[in-house]
Amino acid sequence: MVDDRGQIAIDFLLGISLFLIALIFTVQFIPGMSMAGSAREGSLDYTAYRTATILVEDTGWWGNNTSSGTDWESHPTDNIERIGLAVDDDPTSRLTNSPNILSKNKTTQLMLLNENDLTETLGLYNQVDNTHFSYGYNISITKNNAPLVLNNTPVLLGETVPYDRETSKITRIVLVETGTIADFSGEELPMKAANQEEYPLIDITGPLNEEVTLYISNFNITGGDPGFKKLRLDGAPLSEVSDYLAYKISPNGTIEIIGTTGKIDNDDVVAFVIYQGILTGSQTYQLEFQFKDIEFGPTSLPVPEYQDVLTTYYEPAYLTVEVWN
Amino acid sequence: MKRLIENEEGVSVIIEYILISLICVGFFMIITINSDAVFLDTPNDVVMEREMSDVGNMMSTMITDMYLILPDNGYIDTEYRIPAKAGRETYIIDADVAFTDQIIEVISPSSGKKVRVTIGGIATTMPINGTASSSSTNHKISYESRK
Amino acid sequence: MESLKKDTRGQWIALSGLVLSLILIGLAALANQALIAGYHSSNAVLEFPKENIRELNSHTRDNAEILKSLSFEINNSTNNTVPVIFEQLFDNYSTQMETLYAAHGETVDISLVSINSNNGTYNNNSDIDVIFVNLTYNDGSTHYVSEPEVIRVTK
Amino acid sequence: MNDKAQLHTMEGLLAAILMTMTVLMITQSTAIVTPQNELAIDVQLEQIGSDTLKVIDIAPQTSIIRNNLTECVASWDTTTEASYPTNNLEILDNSISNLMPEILYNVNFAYTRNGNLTVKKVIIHGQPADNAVVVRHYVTLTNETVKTMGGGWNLADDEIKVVEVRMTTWKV
Repeated sequence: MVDDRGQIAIDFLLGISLFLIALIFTVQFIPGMSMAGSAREGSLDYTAYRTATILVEDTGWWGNNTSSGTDWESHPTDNIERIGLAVDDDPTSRLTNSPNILSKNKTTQLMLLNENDLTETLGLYNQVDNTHFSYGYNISITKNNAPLVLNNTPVLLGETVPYDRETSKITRIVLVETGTIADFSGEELPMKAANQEEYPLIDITGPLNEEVTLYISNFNITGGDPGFKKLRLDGAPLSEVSDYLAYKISPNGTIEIIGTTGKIDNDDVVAFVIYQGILTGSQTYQLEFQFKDIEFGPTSLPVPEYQDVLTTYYEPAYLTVEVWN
Repeated sequence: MKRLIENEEGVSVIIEYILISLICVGFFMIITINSDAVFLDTPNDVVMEREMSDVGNMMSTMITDMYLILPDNGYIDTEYRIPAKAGRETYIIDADVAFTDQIIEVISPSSGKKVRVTIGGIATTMPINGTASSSSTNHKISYESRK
Repeated sequence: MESLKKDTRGQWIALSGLVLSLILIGLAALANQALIAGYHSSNAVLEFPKENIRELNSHTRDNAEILKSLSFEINNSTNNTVPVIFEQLFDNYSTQMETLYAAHGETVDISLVSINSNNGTYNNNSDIDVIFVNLTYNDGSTHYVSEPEVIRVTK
Repeated sequence: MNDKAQLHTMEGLLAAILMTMTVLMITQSTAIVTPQNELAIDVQLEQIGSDTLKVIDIAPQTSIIRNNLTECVASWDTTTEASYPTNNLEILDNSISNLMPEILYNVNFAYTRNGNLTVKKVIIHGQPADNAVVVRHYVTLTNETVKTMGGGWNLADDEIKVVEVRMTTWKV
């Protein structure tokens, strides 16, 4: 065996065996690698969908030995069996006639629930071989890409969404009760005693510890440059920056901040948001709206009271539920 | 004859031939032994897992959707279609555990594989029960308010 | 054969071919899996006519309110009594709904069972308080029957 | 040592790196973006579409949505159909696009006239894509609502008209 021809074949043999070994391993791993990795995640495919559906279209349910109903938000210590946020007018019947309208009380109560109750009642968990483990979740109600703030708390539950994980996500469009609003019609507002121009008045009884929102609609335009000048509280001017915000909503839904130069059309709605902390005294405040070239009701009308015309204020928002393992 | 034995030319070729054959036979054997596991079982496992959790999710989602429109007086029933086999095996959908645990189980009796899917809080207000086997032809979920 | 063995060029090309094919296998597996993923759950959600049934129900509720105030209005100018007017309007409503649903291949039936007055008279808007309606819906695979659907008309 | 074909080796190495990167990129991206099949997208579209119509339908006077669905439908003048790109129901169009940006839609009205079904185009935003989903909602018009909104429905005082608002939604 001194012939050294053909030795190269040993090289080749070594190479081919190495290669074959490598091939066997690859073949064994490729299918496992790409498929098994995401197999577990399959079970949460529609978890987000179901959670969002229950939250948006159901009222929730509580019950103890003696009674039960959909008003779980007012029985936080009792056994909450299901969490739903839809408003309901009849707590004894199981279903609601107003899906997609979210109750403010239910939403704020949801924020107060503890982690364990939440995952349990919303079904955000799975059981594998009798070990209970919770999914990661993120539930939020957003408006203009920022969390909606109810009672000074942003509606945001759960953890931040991990970006290296496969998640299951759904977004629902809802109307949320965010507070109250007083809606006044132009001709119902009396002008201040006929001194200079037509400044309508509204009474507000304090103390109020939240934002106050007023709508004024049906403007009777009398001049060529109808607009809003300023807002006065008991004779003293309020600051447009720190005390209140005024904007108008046109019939097609566009919103525009009106400064002292903004024009008002007769089918616009002008909204005033008076910030928290302005009307905190126990007294009756009088608001004076200084408009230009707009006529309101006669001075003989009684000054309307803010509290008498209060209705619930609804805002469109997005409820997003995202779930991961 | 002597010349043949003493001639060492081509020996390496024979050795090479033997070695190659050995390696190829070895390779072939490994592939034959493992082919079932590699090409059928692993993908089948994955496919089963996916299909079963898909079916479980479908049941849970349908029950949720249905619950939200149940009439106060009356009934509702809906037929649904599920694949007869997940991977290569038949399976059973078991909702009886939902009564206590808010969970729907999809079980394959032959391999004992089990996938569980949760239902979001409905089971506490309304009993959900029943089992369905994938091999039967008609599947139906129904609710009647008077029962 | 000998010349092929000696020619060592192109090894990388052969190897790239292998790698490429492996990648293709992987991709095919991924694509396949995406196809399998959630077909039945999605399909069930899409096919289950939740919104159609809910619309039938909730629109009939809304409509009952509209018809109630309309029938009191019409009552001022005709000799017919409020229940008679209401019934006519309701029949009209259900025919229109049936035609609209039929266009989607769904059979619905909306029929008025009774109009209930809290004090037996039909003089003003607040007299009618509850209306009973039978609703059925059928799209071939889902059947929905509500007999009766109790509608409180209090506005 | 054979030092020929160094360039080939480099080329091969580069190719290998390129391919590994591609595989990595693909697996990574599928892990971040949930692999959604077309049906799952349809589910979301249907959900968003029907939510939008429902929210507009139930919107009270005192919200940013000034006119609810019934009022929007009542204000339609019935004679002119929409033809791309002119739409003749501005308010409804605005309300819908405010609620679901990034989604395109067409709106048709379907109603019965002398017992026959009539379908009219109202808002057109283009040709629906293959994965388009149709959602619908119903409103009842009376002469009173039509008169206050100034529409052209020409109803008698004792007539009601049920209108199906049919919205086709799709993603580009």
